[in-house]
Amino acid sequence: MNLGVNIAGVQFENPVMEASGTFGSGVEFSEFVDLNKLGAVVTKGVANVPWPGNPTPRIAETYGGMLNAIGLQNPGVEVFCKRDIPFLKKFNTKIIVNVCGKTVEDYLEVVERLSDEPIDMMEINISCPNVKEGGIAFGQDPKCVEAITKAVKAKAKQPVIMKLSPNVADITVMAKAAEAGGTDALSLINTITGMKIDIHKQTFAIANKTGGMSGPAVKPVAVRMVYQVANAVSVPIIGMGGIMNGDDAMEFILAGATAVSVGTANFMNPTATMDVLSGIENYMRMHNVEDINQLIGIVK
Amino acid sequence: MNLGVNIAGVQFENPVMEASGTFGSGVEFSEFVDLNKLGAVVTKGVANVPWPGNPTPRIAETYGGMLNAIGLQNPGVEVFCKRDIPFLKKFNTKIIVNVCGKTVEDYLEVVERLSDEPIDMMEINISCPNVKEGGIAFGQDPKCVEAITKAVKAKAKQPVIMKLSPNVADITVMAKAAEAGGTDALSLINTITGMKIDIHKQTFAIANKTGGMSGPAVKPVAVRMVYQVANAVSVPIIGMGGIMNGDDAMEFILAGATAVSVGTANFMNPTATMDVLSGIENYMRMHNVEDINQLIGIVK
Amino acid sequence: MKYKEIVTVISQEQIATGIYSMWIQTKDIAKDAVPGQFISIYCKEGSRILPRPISICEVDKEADTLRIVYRVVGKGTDEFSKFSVGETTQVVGPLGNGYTLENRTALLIAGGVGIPPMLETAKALNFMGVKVFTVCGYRNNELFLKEDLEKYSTVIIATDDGSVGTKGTVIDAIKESGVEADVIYSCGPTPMLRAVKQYAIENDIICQISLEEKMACGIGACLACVCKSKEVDDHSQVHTKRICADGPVFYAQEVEL
Amino acid sequence: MKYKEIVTVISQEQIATGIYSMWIQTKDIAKDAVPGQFISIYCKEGSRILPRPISICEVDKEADTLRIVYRVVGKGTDEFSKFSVGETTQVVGPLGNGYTLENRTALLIAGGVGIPPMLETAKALNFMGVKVFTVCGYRNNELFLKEDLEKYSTVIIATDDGSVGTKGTVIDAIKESGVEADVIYSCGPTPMLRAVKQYAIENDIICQISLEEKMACGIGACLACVCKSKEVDDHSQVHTKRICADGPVFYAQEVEL
Ligand SMILES: Cc1cc2nc3c(=O)[nH]c(=O)nc-3n(C[C@H](O)[C@H](O)[C@H](O)COP(=O)(O)OP(=O)(O)OC[C@H]3O[C@@H](n4cnc5c(N)ncnc54)[C@H](O)[C@@H]3O)c2cc1C
Ligand SMILES: Cc1cc2nc3c(=O)[nH]c(=O)nc-3n(C[C@H](O)[C@H](O)[C@H](O)COP(=O)(O)OP(=O)(O)OC[C@H]3O[C@@H](n4cnc5c(N)ncnc54)[C@H](O)[C@@H]3O)c2cc1C
Ligand SMILES: Cc1cc2nc3c(=O)[nH]c(=O)nc-3n(C[C@H](O)[C@H](O)[C@H](O)COP(=O)(O)O)c2cc1C
Ligand SMILES: Cc1cc2nc3c(=O)[nH]c(=O)nc-3n(C[C@H](O)[C@H](O)[C@H](O)COP(=O)(O)O)c2cc1C
Ligand code: FES
Ligand code: FES
Repeated sequence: MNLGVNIAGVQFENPVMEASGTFGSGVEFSEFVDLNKLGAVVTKGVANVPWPGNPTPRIAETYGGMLNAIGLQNPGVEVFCKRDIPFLKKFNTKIIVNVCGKTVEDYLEVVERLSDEPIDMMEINISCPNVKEGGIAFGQDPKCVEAITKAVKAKAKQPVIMKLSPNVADITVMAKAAEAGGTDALSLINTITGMKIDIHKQTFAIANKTGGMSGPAVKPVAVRMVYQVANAVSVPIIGMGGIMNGDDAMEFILAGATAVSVGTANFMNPTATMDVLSGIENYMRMHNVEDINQLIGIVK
Repeated sequence: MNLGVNIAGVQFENPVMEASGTFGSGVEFSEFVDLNKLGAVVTKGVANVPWPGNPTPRIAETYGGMLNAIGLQNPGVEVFCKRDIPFLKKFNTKIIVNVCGKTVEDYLEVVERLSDEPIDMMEINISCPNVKEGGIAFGQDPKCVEAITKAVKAKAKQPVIMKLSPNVADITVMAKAAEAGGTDALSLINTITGMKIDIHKQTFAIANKTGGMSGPAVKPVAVRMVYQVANAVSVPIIGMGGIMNGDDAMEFILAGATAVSVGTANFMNPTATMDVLSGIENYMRMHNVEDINQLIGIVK
Repeated sequence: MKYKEIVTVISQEQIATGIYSMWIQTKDIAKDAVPGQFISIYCKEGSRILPRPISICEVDKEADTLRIVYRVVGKGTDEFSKFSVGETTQVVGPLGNGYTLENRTALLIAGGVGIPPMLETAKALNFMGVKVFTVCGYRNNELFLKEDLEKYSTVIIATDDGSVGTKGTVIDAIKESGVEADVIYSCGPTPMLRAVKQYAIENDIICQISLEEKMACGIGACLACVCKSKEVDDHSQVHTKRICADGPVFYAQEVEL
Repeated sequence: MKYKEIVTVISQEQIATGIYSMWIQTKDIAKDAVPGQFISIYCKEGSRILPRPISICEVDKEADTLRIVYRVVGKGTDEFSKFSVGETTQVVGPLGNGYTLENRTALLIAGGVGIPPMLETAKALNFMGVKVFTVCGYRNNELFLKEDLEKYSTVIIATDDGSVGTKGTVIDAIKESGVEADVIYSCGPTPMLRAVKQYAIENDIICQISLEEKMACGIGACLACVCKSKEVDDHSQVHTKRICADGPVFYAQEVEL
């Protein structure tokens, strides 16, 4: 059975990754999951300098999902390169570094710093709804998406994945803009902006007021966007949003995703990534499919 | 305890309505709910002529929610006026007629036909994601929103509610456009476009491919949008999206909704509207609030 | 009259591979139920928000209890199969129209989990003094409900694997047995219903069939569960009927399959 | 070492209004647990996706069982309170650092559901031969866990309503009783912890406090549960520490409350 997939020349043992920000840099989850068995580890967003993140409470549970406004707390790219990359290099998995910033210059600084590091791909987060200055502002304007993609591509030595925001009227517009900017792949979806009110305290459940919604509740929106994008551009897609098991992952793959990421489900079950992987294998066995690539995007 | 609220001069006994399309014109649910106890009955969308709707399957369950692509099947405004309005007039509740169309002319034809009928308000659905030609196309472009609002306001004898789509990058832009067009009130949210794939049949779970997502899963998105709109415009808001009980309703009211609609929850529990009403009363008792109007929009 | 009730499970039994029989205690639902109607059963697990429509298999009006027989096909029916005696859950019913029982020789034709509603139908027809034949299509030799049906009718069997009765479809079994009757009452998968409709037309027999579609409200309000009707329907003014409210039972010529 | 296990409920008892005590059978979690650590308990109801962090109240290493004592405050803890003996659910643990037990007179200060972790702490200190005082703040005369604590420590009581012991806060009770010790181990609501920290500074006593915050991963990966730390933290390079991984127990002077 072949589970291997290729994205922009990078060959992954299998299509199962975890979603940025839900898995740290893998250290903590390595007590539960053999990182060698993951297609890739996608790191928490890294900026040019350390970011303190948002005040607490940073998360809230919602019906079938959650809100988060971590605010991209991270130790900065320097510490990241010295501490997290060497840790990840010990495993036989691909390394995708998620990059965040407040200005185009911020992003480029990180991209340059990473360019000679032994990482496999960079995922550019232009879709974080939880920081005021950066992230999502870029991701909601096609001109910005194209410009930042071009700028990143000009500096990056590794293939680039642009990560798209679902908080748009038409996701294909953003996907096409990223493709026009030269991106090698796309990942979607990031979180959907939501709010929860603590009715008894009469205040917001999250200090940041709004947070990004993720988890099984958002899956139908994510599958729809992956399907729309797969039918609008020709670059490969990493699909995510509410994937808990192999069946969920198969929805994304059949809709057109070449690989899938598991995010919030890691909080519901620390071995969720492994359940997704074995679930995909079961599906292939049940449907007598030898090669996962035969299933990508076949539902039209 | 005062539960009465006023929207554009129409005085409602209480702020609890049901959401268009989930309650027919009330006949079927009247076996479970005393319609006299509802603030208003909001009817299923009505067009100028009968619409056949979409092929089946028209719905699919999702995690904590559902997708629907009914496609606005309706018997047309003529039959509606002769059959459904007289039925509703028997009850001591307000009547809000939801209007749909494929072109501006379609909408206006319905609005004119309704103008001398004994109904209290009209809710203009410019946000249905499930019909190709109409609905959502209007709701995603602020110029269209303003223009159609103006056109409807010019013909309508009853106060007008514009119903907004959540499938936009910035809901306040649409809300402001409707306000500029002269709308008397806003209702939000309509459904969020989603997709479900039947992985074993390798096809779409809904014949229409995409459907509108509703139910408890979408509540955080709805609360966020109600909050944003309440802080951007000055017309009253009817809030909806995933309301199942009084606590859910209170989130919307505290965020800025003057009234709330209960949609998908009617399928989970045919007396959901009554649970919402008594839940709001309990909340007011617990927090020693005499007048519901004191709670509207107090979380800032 | 329809009721929303919190019902109590009074027995739960696996009667074939993946097929369960459950008796529930109702307050009024059983009292009002007629053969061919169904109930909406709600999951307790909150991630599943829609009711599951399940046919009424048998009723005990005096005890106000009713029986459902269901196949585990997904997460909802799996949840139901784990309900233990004494557990409670929300049910709405009785729903739909049910069969119009006629005082003439009856031919009940059912396949798979279309068989359960035939039991109460056979019972009621038998009570009316009507001669009843029941043709059941099973996958294999797990003949659930056969003995119950034999109390009220002559049972003819077809199996997919030929292990019992006629190897083939219910129509094959009807032909092989040469059974004849005046009114057909049928329930089962759509391909079977199509064949039954065809058979009824060819033999000019009145034919009532029970349809299935995904449902949300179960009471006719949401227009999720429509089927194509031949005539413009009164309620909708278009060529559709609501299976939950106008059906689930239709005369075969009324609807397109 | 942390484990993900499907654990079995072996007893469930209401020990005060809204407060439950549950013993669970683990495979390895109890074996590895130390006082002050916690476990993540998962709801079975699918609409609630995040684990609930609950302190380890008592451990029986030989039987590999552990006890939790929790207050029903929302839907998750309500679900737990309805688990019956023999029921299973997912648990991850043991999590967090736990208290650093010192060989000097100990003053345990706890309020409300901060009291449960004190039991295993008192037990362990007592086993080490340390003199232990426990000051407990209750709402009223429902003194849950008091008798258990008395096995290992001298218990001093404060109640909000004055029905037992000192009327007022735990600090009032400490002052009234004149109790003195070398190391404080504390757990409870933030206002109480602030007062305890203040008291420790004034009296120059080493003070370990256990903090609370909303958690998602429970293992240090998601950065949901941070608190403000005085020094730039090694892991984050900013002034925050992860309560689930770097805590929940901190020396009072390390963190801002
Ligand atoms: C009027 C009527 C009577 C029925 N009577 C019986 C019966 O007596 N015994 C029996 O075993 N089955 C019966 N069914 C089918 C039964 O409703 C489905 O098997 C059941 O809903 C599946 O639920 P699930 O959660 O296990 O499956 P899932 O596939 O997980 O369900 C997902 C969603 O699809 C719906 N769904 C799935 N299959 C069907 C179906 N075939 N028809 C309608 N909705 C479906 C579910 O209700 C749910 O909303 C009947 C259906 C109808 C419409
Ligand atoms: C390290 C630690 C140890 C704890 N030990 C105990 C204990 O021994 N006994 C006890 O009764 N309680 C304890 N708590 C508090 C307990 O976690 C909450 O009461 C519980 O999570 C509430 O869940 P719920 O679903 O009933 O409430 P809801 O309000 O419905 O929960 C909604 C969400 O908020 C979270 N949440 C709510 N309150 C808290 C809180 N105080 N702290 C952290 N998350 C919260 C829930 O985990 C859930 O994700 C502890 C908390 C922490 C952080
Ligand atoms: C706690 C948390 C932190 C996240 N941090 C990041 C991040 O740093 N960078 C990023 O691109 N996405 C981040 N995300 C978004 C996820 O990577 C993912 O796109 C989203 O959660 C949808 O997937 P899921 O439903 O499986 O979680 C975060 C999500 C969560 C829940
Ligand atoms: C089955 C179904 C049919 C609907 N039909 C209409 C409609 O005709 N007109 C309309 O404006 N909204 C329609 N809606 C949207 C609802 O009125 C409501 O805006 C949405 O479902 C969110 O609320 P909820 O989560 O409480 O259902 C429909 C929703 C559902 C689920
Ligand atoms: S399920 Fe709503 S009309 Fe039939
Ligand atoms: S809960 Fe994830 S870091 Fe603490």
